Amino acid sequence: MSTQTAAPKSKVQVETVTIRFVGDSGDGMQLTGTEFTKANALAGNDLATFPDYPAEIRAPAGSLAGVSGYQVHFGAREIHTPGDAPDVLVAMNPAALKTNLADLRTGGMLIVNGGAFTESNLEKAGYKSNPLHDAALKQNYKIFDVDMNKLTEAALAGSGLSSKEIARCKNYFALGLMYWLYSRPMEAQLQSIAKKFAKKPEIAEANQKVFKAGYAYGDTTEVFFQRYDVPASKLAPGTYRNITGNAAVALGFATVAKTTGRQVFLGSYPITPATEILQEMSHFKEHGVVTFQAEDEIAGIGSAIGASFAGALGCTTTSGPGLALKSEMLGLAVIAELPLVLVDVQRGGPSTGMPTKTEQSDLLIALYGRHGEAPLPVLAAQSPVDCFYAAIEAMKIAVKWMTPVILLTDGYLGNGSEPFLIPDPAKLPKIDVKYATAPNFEGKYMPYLRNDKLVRPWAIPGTAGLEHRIGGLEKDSMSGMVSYDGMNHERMVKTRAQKIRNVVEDVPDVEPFGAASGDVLLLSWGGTFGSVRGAAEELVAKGKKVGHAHLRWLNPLPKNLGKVLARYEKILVPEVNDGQLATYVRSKFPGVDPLQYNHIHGKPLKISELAGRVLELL
Amino acid sequence: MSTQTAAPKSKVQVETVTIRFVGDSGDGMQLTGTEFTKANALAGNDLATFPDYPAEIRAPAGSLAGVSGYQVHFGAREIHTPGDAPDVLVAMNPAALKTNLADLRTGGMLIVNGGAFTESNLEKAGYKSNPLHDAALKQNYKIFDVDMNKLTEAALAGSGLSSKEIARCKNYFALGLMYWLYSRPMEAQLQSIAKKFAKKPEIAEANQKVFKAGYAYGDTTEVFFQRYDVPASKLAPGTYRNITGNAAVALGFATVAKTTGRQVFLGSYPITPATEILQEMSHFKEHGVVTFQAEDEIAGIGSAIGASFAGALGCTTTSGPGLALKSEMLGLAVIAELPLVLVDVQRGGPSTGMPTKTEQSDLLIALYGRHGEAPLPVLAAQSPVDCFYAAIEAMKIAVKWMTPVILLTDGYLGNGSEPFLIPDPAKLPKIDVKYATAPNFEGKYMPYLRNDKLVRPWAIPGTAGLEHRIGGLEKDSMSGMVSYDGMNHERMVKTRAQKIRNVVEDVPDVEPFGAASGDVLLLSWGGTFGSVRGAAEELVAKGKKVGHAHLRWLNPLPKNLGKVLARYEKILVPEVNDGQLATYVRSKFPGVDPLQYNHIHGKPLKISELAGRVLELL
Amino acid sequence: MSTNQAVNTALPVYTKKDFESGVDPRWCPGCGDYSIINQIQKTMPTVGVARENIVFVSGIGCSSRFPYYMNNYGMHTLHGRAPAFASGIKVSRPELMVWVMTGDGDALAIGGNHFIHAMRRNLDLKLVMFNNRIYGLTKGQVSPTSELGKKTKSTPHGSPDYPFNPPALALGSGATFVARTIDVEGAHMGGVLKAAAEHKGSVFVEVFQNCPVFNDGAYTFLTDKAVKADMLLRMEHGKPLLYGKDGKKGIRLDAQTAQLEAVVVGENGVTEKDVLVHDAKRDDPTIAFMLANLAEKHGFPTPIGVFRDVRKPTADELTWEMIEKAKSQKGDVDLGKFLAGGDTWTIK
Amino acid sequence: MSTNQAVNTALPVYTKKDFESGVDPRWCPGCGDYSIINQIQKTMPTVGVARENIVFVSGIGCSSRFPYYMNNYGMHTLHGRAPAFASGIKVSRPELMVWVMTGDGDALAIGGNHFIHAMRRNLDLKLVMFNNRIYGLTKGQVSPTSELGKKTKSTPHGSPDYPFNPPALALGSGATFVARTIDVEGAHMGGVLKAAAEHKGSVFVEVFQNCPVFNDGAYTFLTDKAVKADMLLRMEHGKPLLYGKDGKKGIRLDAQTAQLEAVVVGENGVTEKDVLVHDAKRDDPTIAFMLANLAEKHGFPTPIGVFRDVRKPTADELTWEMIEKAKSQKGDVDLGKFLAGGDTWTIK
Ligand SMILES: Cc1ncc(C[n+]2csc(CCOP(=O)(O)OP(=O)(O)O)c2C)c(N)n1
Ligand SMILES: Cc1ncc(C[n+]2csc(CCOP(=O)(O)OP(=O)(O)O)c2C)c(N)n1
Ligand code: SF4
Ligand code: SF4
Ligand SMILES: [Mg+2]
Ligand SMILES: [Mg+2]
Repeated sequence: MSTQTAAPKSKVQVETVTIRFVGDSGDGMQLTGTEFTKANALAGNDLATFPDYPAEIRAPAGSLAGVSGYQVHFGAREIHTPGDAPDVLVAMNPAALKTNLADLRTGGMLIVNGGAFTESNLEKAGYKSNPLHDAALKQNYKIFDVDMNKLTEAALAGSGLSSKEIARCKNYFALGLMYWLYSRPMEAQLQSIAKKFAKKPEIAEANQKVFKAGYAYGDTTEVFFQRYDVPASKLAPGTYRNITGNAAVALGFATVAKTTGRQVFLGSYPITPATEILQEMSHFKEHGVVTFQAEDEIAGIGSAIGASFAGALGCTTTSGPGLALKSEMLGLAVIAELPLVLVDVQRGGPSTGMPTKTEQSDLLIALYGRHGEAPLPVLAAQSPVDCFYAAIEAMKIAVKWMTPVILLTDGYLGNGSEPFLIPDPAKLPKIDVKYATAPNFEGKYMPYLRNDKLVRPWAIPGTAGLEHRIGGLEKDSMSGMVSYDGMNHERMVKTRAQKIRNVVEDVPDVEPFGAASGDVLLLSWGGTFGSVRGAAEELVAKGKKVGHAHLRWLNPLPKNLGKVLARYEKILVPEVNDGQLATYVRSKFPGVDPLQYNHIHGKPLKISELAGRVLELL
Repeated sequence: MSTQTAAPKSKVQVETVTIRFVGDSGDGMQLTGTEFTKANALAGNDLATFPDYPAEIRAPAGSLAGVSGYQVHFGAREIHTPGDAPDVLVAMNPAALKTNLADLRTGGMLIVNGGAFTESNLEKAGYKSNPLHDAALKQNYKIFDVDMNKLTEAALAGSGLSSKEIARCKNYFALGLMYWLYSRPMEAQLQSIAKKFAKKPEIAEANQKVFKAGYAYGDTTEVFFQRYDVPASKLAPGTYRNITGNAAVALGFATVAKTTGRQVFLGSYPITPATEILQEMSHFKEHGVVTFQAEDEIAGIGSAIGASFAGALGCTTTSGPGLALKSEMLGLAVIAELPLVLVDVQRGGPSTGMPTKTEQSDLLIALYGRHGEAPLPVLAAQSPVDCFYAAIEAMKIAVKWMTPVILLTDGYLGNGSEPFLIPDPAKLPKIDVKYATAPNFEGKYMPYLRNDKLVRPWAIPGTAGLEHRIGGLEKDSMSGMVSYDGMNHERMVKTRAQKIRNVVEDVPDVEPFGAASGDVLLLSWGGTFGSVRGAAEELVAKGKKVGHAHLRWLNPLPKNLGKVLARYEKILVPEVNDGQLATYVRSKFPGVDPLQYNHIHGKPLKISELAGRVLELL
Repeated sequence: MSTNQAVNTALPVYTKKDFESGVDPRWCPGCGDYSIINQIQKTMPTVGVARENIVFVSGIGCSSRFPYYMNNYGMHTLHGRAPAFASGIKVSRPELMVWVMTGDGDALAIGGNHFIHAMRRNLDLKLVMFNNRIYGLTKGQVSPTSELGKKTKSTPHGSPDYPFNPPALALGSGATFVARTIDVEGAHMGGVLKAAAEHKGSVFVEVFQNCPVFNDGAYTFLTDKAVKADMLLRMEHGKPLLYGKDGKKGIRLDAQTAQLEAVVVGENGVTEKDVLVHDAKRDDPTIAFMLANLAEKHGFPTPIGVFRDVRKPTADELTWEMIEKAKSQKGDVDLGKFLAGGDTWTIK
Repeated sequence: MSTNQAVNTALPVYTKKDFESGVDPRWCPGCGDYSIINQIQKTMPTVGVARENIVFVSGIGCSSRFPYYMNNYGMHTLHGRAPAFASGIKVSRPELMVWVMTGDGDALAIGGNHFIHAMRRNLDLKLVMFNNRIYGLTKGQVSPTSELGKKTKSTPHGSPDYPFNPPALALGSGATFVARTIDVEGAHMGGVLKAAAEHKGSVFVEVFQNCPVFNDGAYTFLTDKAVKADMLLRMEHGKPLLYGKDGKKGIRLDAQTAQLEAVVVGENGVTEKDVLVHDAKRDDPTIAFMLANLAEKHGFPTPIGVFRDVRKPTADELTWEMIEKAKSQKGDVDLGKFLAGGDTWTIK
C-alpha cells in the first residue's frame, strides 16, 4: 500500500547515491545503515558500504569522540567504493553534524534530528550557537530539520514504554524516512524487525510503529516534496549476500577446510581491525575449522606453525603491531618450509597508531621484515569480496609451495562490505593436500629432497617410518639435519629464493583496464582498487589515454609487469601510505621512476581527487 | 739470547703473513693465536685476526665439530682483513687438518702435531689412512710433521706433572716454534706466562719450559732451515691495544657515558654473536653504565626505551632473531621520538640460521622492518675499531635527533680484532645532552613542539611543571595527546620522515678510494670494507680505473652518492647476502642498476676472488 | 653519572586536583575504571612523593588509558609491555615512584612474561591490574581470567581454558606485596592502594572491575548486598580470618589434612582462637597462597585485602649497591686511562 | 576434518634403541643432559604410544638439541617458543603425545609467557625443564634460576635478581602435574618420567642438571654422598614426609602458625603419625606449594618426586568436545548452503 499513497509526490530517477548515517554510538547508526543497505540490495542495486566507528569504546554520550557513522553507496551501475562525498547526510545530533558536515557535498541533502540540538548537546559538540540557524549552512545544503525525538515519542504515546526505551526507537524513524525517500517497500523491514525483536514483542511493535511513522512523515508532511528512485543495476544473476572483508576471509578459510576435507587451524590473538576474522571462524567448528586464541601474537603464529607441522592448514590473523611481533616466527616458517597463511588487516601506523583507521603501510615489512634472507609470497586483496578468493588462493599457494604466505588486507576492506555473488562450489579453486607416505631416498625419508619445482615433501606425525626432525638452524639440503657447512648454506639460501620466484607460474599477468598504452598508467595494489578503478573509468569515459593496472600479487610480481610499465608515458602510484609500492617498483624495474600520489588520512582515496590529479598530468 | 743462537739459519724478509692455528676446542688455540698476535703487535706490525669457534659448546674431543681455529694476518703494511688463504696452517690433530686444509694456499706451510695422528683420532676425523703419508699432500704443501706431544713430554720429563697437565702445555710448544719462525723475542711471552699462571707456579714454569723447547726445536733441529722476518709497518705513532668489534662497541658506549656525564643504560638479552657487548658493559659500572639483563629481547629494548624516557641514554644489543623481536618496540621509539641505539651484530640467517657464522643479511629489515611508516637512521661499522666510533656516532645522532638509531655490525667484526690506536679523549666527538627545563608554549610544555630541525624537546621525570604523557597512538603535533585526526596524522607521518631525512646534515659525503671516475666502482657497506678495500688497492696498484665507495650510513645515504655512482661505467656491489644493498640502491637511484657479487658462506669475502671478478668486468 | 634532576625537598601540600591532568576520561558510562582513578587520585597526595617524581606506565587496553588522566609523567606503551618500560625507568632512576596500570589481558595474556619477571625480581614497581575478566577495548573476547566455559565473542561455544588465579600467579612468581580489592569498595581500595604505595618492592594489586558493556555483573556474586557479607572475607594482618554478617564465620586450618575449613564460631565447639590469624608479613608465601586459592573451593568466601606484604632488598636497590660499590672502589677513572685499559703497546 | 593418518593399533614391542635417532649427541663430556636422554629413551618403550605418534618439541639451548637425538617426530624451534608450537600440535592432533624439552632460560626467561599459559590451560603437554641454573649454549650468563648474587659472565658483580622457584611458578600457573628430579638420580628420574607420561594434562618436570662447563657443582649441596640423605626429601603420594639416613627426620605442620617444621621422630614426643602425609592427588595446590617452598627455608631438605598429580579435563579435550558437539548438532553442512548463509537475495 505504501507505494500508492506515495503517488502525489514527484519521483526523480538517480543513478547512484551516497548516504551517510551519523549519530551517537548509542543511536544505532550501524544498524540503520546495514538495514537500509539490505533494502537497496534487495532492490537490485550494486553497492558498497563503510562503517566509521569511534576509536573509543564508548565515549560520553553526545561527545565528538562518541560519533559513529555508516556510509552506503548504492546505484544502478557497478559500484567500486562506498563513495567519495555523501549526497545525503543523516545527522542524529550536533556532535555528528560537527564531525561529518565537511564531507557532505555542497548542494547535498542534510537531514538532522533537530530534537537533539539542545543546549547541552550543542555545548558537548563545541557549538557556540545552533548551526541549523546559520545562513551559510542553509545556502550550501538542502536542510531538513526533523525533530525525530518528538515524532518518535508521539508515535509511541501510550505504548507504555519507558522514555529510555522510546528514545532507543528513533533510529527506525530515520530508517523509515529513508525508505520513503528512496521508494523502498516496507514489508521486508517490518518482518526483519519482528524477527530481530522476537523475544520482546512490545519493542518489535514499537519499532515497527516508529518505522512506519518515519515513512509516513516523508509521505504526508510538506517537508519533502520529492522522492527518489534508484533503479536496479545489471548485476550478474544469482544469489547474493552482503559481506565484509573480514567475514570473507573467514569464509574463505572455512571453504578451504570443506573443499580439502583437511583441518584449517587458526592461531590468533585479537587486534583491531582483524579480530572479526577470529570471531567468525570460531563459529565454524562443524566445518573443520579449529580456532585457538593464543596468549599473544607470537604464540598465535607459533601454534599455527605447530599445527601445520602436524598436518593441518595453519593460518594466523593480525594487524600491524602483530605482524611486527610475528617476524621471527615467519622466519622459522620460511626455513622450515611449512605451509602457513598470515593475514594482516592493515591499520594506521606506526606503532599503535590509529587502530580504527585504514592504511596500506605494511607492504615493505611484509616484503622485507625478516632477518636473514627470508623471502615469501605476498598477496593483497582488492575488495571485500576478493578477500574470500584471496584467502583461498593464499592457502593454495602455501600448500602447493610449502611456504608461509602473507595476505594483506586493510581496515577499509575488512570492515567495508559489498554484495557477494555466492559461487558455485564446483567452480572454486582446487587445493590438493598431499602428505608423504613413504621413504623418498634409499629407503630413508629426506624432508628436504625437493621436486622439480624445488618444493619439499610434507610428512606428518602418525606416519610410521617417516619420523624426522626440523628446525630453525640451517639444514642439510637433503636430510634436514643441522649443517654449518658454508656452501650448503649458500645453496639453501639460493634454493629457497628460487622456489619463491617459481611461484610466478601461479601469478596471472596484469591486464590494464582502459588504454593498453598511452599517457598515464595508474598502478595500484590492495584496498585502493575501487577508488583507482573508479578514477580510471571516469578518465577513460572522458576519452583520456589512461590505463589502470592493479597488483594483487606483490611477490612474485606478474611476469609481464615490466613490459606493461614500459607502455605508458607516466606511471602514477596512488597509495594510502608514504610511497611503499613506488619504492618497491623502483627497486624491481631499474629505470622506472613512478610518480607518487599519497594520502595518509586514515581514509580511502577519493575518486574525484585522484582523477583530478591525473588530469594535471595529461 | 734467542736471537744470537738463531744466526746460523737464513732469514727471509716477508711483507705480510697469514697464519691459522687449528686444533681441538681443548687445545687452547684461541690462546695461542692471541698470544702470537700480541707478539706481532709489539713488533710493530699492523694486523687483523679472526677466531673460528665450533658451533657446538664442546663437541667430543677429536671430532670434526670440535675444531676451533684462530687466524692472524700481520704485516709490514696496512692490513685490512685477517687474510684470504693462510700461508701457514698449524694443525694440532687430524680433525683440524681435515676441516682446514682446503683453505691453505698451495705451496703454503703445513705444521702438524704428528703425535696426535693416532688411529682413533684419524677415525674420529673420518680419515681412512694417515693423510700425512699422502703424496699429493707432500706435493702441494711444505709439510712439517712435528710430534709436539712427545716433545712436550720430553721437555717436562721429571716435572712431576700429571700426563693430563703435560698434554695441556703443548700449545706453548707450537707458540714457541712460531716465535722462532717469525723471529720474535721470547722475553715478553715468558713474563706473560708467569703472570697468567701466577697462582700455579709449577704450571707457569712448565709452560715456559715447553715454550722455550718449541723455540729451541726450530732453532736447533734440522727440520726448519729458514726463518722469517716481518718488519714493522708504518703505523701511526701512539699507544695501541688489540680490540674486537664487540669490545669496541662496549667501549664506545662507556665513553659516551664518561664524556656526557650521563647514564648509559643497556637493556639486553644474550645472543650469539652479540653477547660479549653486554658482558663487557656489565664491567663498566663505575663509568656510568647501567646494564640490565632482561627476560627477553622485547623487555631488553623496552627497558632501554623506558630508561630513555627517564633521561638516560638507552641502548640495546642483539643479533638477527632479536632484531626481529624488537620490531614492534622500535616502532614505539619512532613515534615517541626518544633517543635509543640498537646494535645488531648480524649472523647467518634466516631464523636461527648459523649463529656463529657472519652475514650481512639484516640490512633490509633494519631499513623496512617496522609496520606503518617508521623510518629511522641506520649506520654500519666497517671494522672492529670502527665499532668504537660508530657506537659513539650512533648515540650522538640518537640524542641530537631524538630518534632510535640502528647500528649494524656483524659476527666477523664483532669477534675479529685489530690494533686500536687509543684516541686523545679531547678529540672525541662531543654529544650534548639537553633536557627541557621550562614550559615552551604559553606557559605549558608541548612535548612535540619542534625546533627548526624538527626535533622535539626532551623533558624528563623529576622536572616539576613539565609533567606530560606520551605513547604509541598517533599524537597531536604539539601537545602529544592522542589524536585521531586524519590530517594531523598525515602531518606527523611526513614530519617524522622529514626529520630523518634532515639527519643527512650529519652524514659525510662519500669519497671513493682509487679512481674518482672510470670503469668500475666497488660499492660496499659494513663489514666487507676490508676485503673490498683490499681488492681495490690491488686493482688500483695494477693501474685499473677502479674506485671503491664504502657506505657507513645507509639511512640517510650520503648527499653526493647519486653523483658519485654516475661517474663510473659499472657499479659492482659485493655483499655477504643475496643482494640487499643492491636492491636498496636501485630503489633510491632509478636508472642505476648495479651488478651484484654475493657470497653467502658465512665467511668474509676473499680479496683475491673479488679482485678476480672485477678484472672480468674490465 | 645518573640523570637525576634536582628533586625538590620541601613537598607542596597536594590535593586530588593536583593529580588530574584535565583530560576527561573516555571510559564508558558506569565503567569501574572511574572509581579506580578516583581512588588513585585521592591516594597520591598522601604518599609523600613530589608529583614530578611519579611515573604512570601502562600498556594497551581501556585500563591502560589511565596515564593520560593523571597529572604526572606518563607512558602509554605497547600491549603487554608496560612492566618492561617500567623496569627500565626504575632501574635507571630508583628515586622515582613507578606505577604500572594494566588490564587482565595486558598483564596476563600478552604481558605475562614481563609480569612474572617484574614480580620475581622484586623491582620496586607498583602494578595495579584492572580485572574485568574480558578484553574491553577490543570489544569482548575471552581473557586469561575469564571463567572456564565462558561464552565470549571469540569463544561462542565457551572457553576451553582454565583461568589464571592472579594472586596465586603473583605469589608463585615471588611478588613481595600481593593484594586484592573491588571497584565498588572505594574505601577498601583506598586502603589497599595506600599500603601498596608504602611497600618497597614488587607490588601486585588486583582490582575486581566491572565492565558494564562487555562483561556486566562479573562480580555481583560478591558485591550484591544480599550475599556480600558471606562472600567477602576481609583479610587484615594480625587479625583472625572472620567474616559473615555477624562476623562469626571463620577459617580454620586442619593440621591433619593441611586443609582450610570454613567454621562458625560458637558452633560445635569452635572458639575464636581456633580461627586462623592472618599473617601477611610472613616470608613463606604459603599461607598467602592458601588464601589466594580459598575461593576456588566451593562454599568458601573470596578474600580481599593484603595477602602478602614482605620487605626484602629490591632489585633496584641491589643494582645500585653494586654500582656505588664499584664507584667507591675504583673511583672516577679518567677517560684516557679507561680507553688505554688492557694490554697495550706503543709505536714511536 | 582432522588430519589423522591411519594410526597403527597393534604396537610393536619397542626397545631403547628404537628411540635413538642415530645422531650422536653433541653435549660436552659429563653434561647432565646425557643422563636425561638416557632415561627418556628408556621410558619411551613403556608408555604404550606408537613411535610415530610421539612428538618432541624444543626451543633453543643445549637442552633444546634434544629432539635431534630421538627417533620420533621433532621440532627444534625458536628460543622460548616451544610451548606455543606444542600447543598448536596438541590442539590440532589431540591423539599425539607431545613432549616439550627445554632449559631454564628457554622455559622461564624468554619463554615464560608460553610456559605459564600452557600450564594454566591444562593442555596435555609434557614439559621437561633441564635446570642447570645458567645459559649453557651462550656460554654462561645469568638465568632466571641462578641464585641471588650469583657471579656469571653477564653479572660479574653478582646477580641482583631473585630466582624463580620453578615448581612454585608452575603451581601458581595452575599446572596439574608438577615434579622434580635430578640428573644423577637415574632411577628416580625414570619413575618421575613414567608418571609424567601417564598423566593427562599439563606436566612440569624440573630436572636439576649439572653443567660441568659453566656452572659445575650447582647441585653438589644436594647430591654429595655426605649430605644427600639429610638434604633430599623423597616425596611419595600417601607416604609420610620422612627423610634422613635412618628415615627418622620428618616434616610436620603446625596448625597454630600454619607453618611446616622439621622434626625428628622419636625426639621430644614426636611420633610418625605427627609427620605430614604427602597428598599429590589433592585439587587444592596449597600443600604442593608449601613443599615447593620448603627448601627456601634454612635447615629444610629439598623435595624431589611428584608435588602434584591431579586429573582435570584438558584444554584439548574440552576443545574437541565442543567441536564434536557442533558437528553432531549441525551435521555436515554442504558447502553451497554454507556459502549462502546469512541474509541473501537473488538477482534474476
Ligand atoms: C600487539 C598488540 N596486540 C593486540 C592488540 C589489541 N588489543 C588492545 S587492548 C587488548 C586487550 C585489552 O584487554 P585488557 O588488557 O583486559 O584491558 P581492558 O580493555 O579490558 O581494560 C588487545 C587484544 C594491540 N593493541 N597490540
Ligand atoms: C630470540 C633468541 N634470543 C636469544 C638467543 C640466544 N640463546 C640461545 S640459547 C639461550 C639460553 C640457553 O639457556 P637455557 O635455556 O638454560 O639452555 P641451556 O643451554 O642452559 O641448556 C640463548 C640466550 C636465541 N637463540 N634466540
Ligand atoms: S569497554 Fe568496559 S572496560 Fe572498557 S571502558 Fe567500556 S566499560 Fe570500561
Ligand atoms: S655447556 Fe653445559 S649444558 Fe651445555 S652441553 Fe656443555 S655441559 Fe651441557
Ligand atoms: Mg580486561
Ligand atoms: Mg640452562
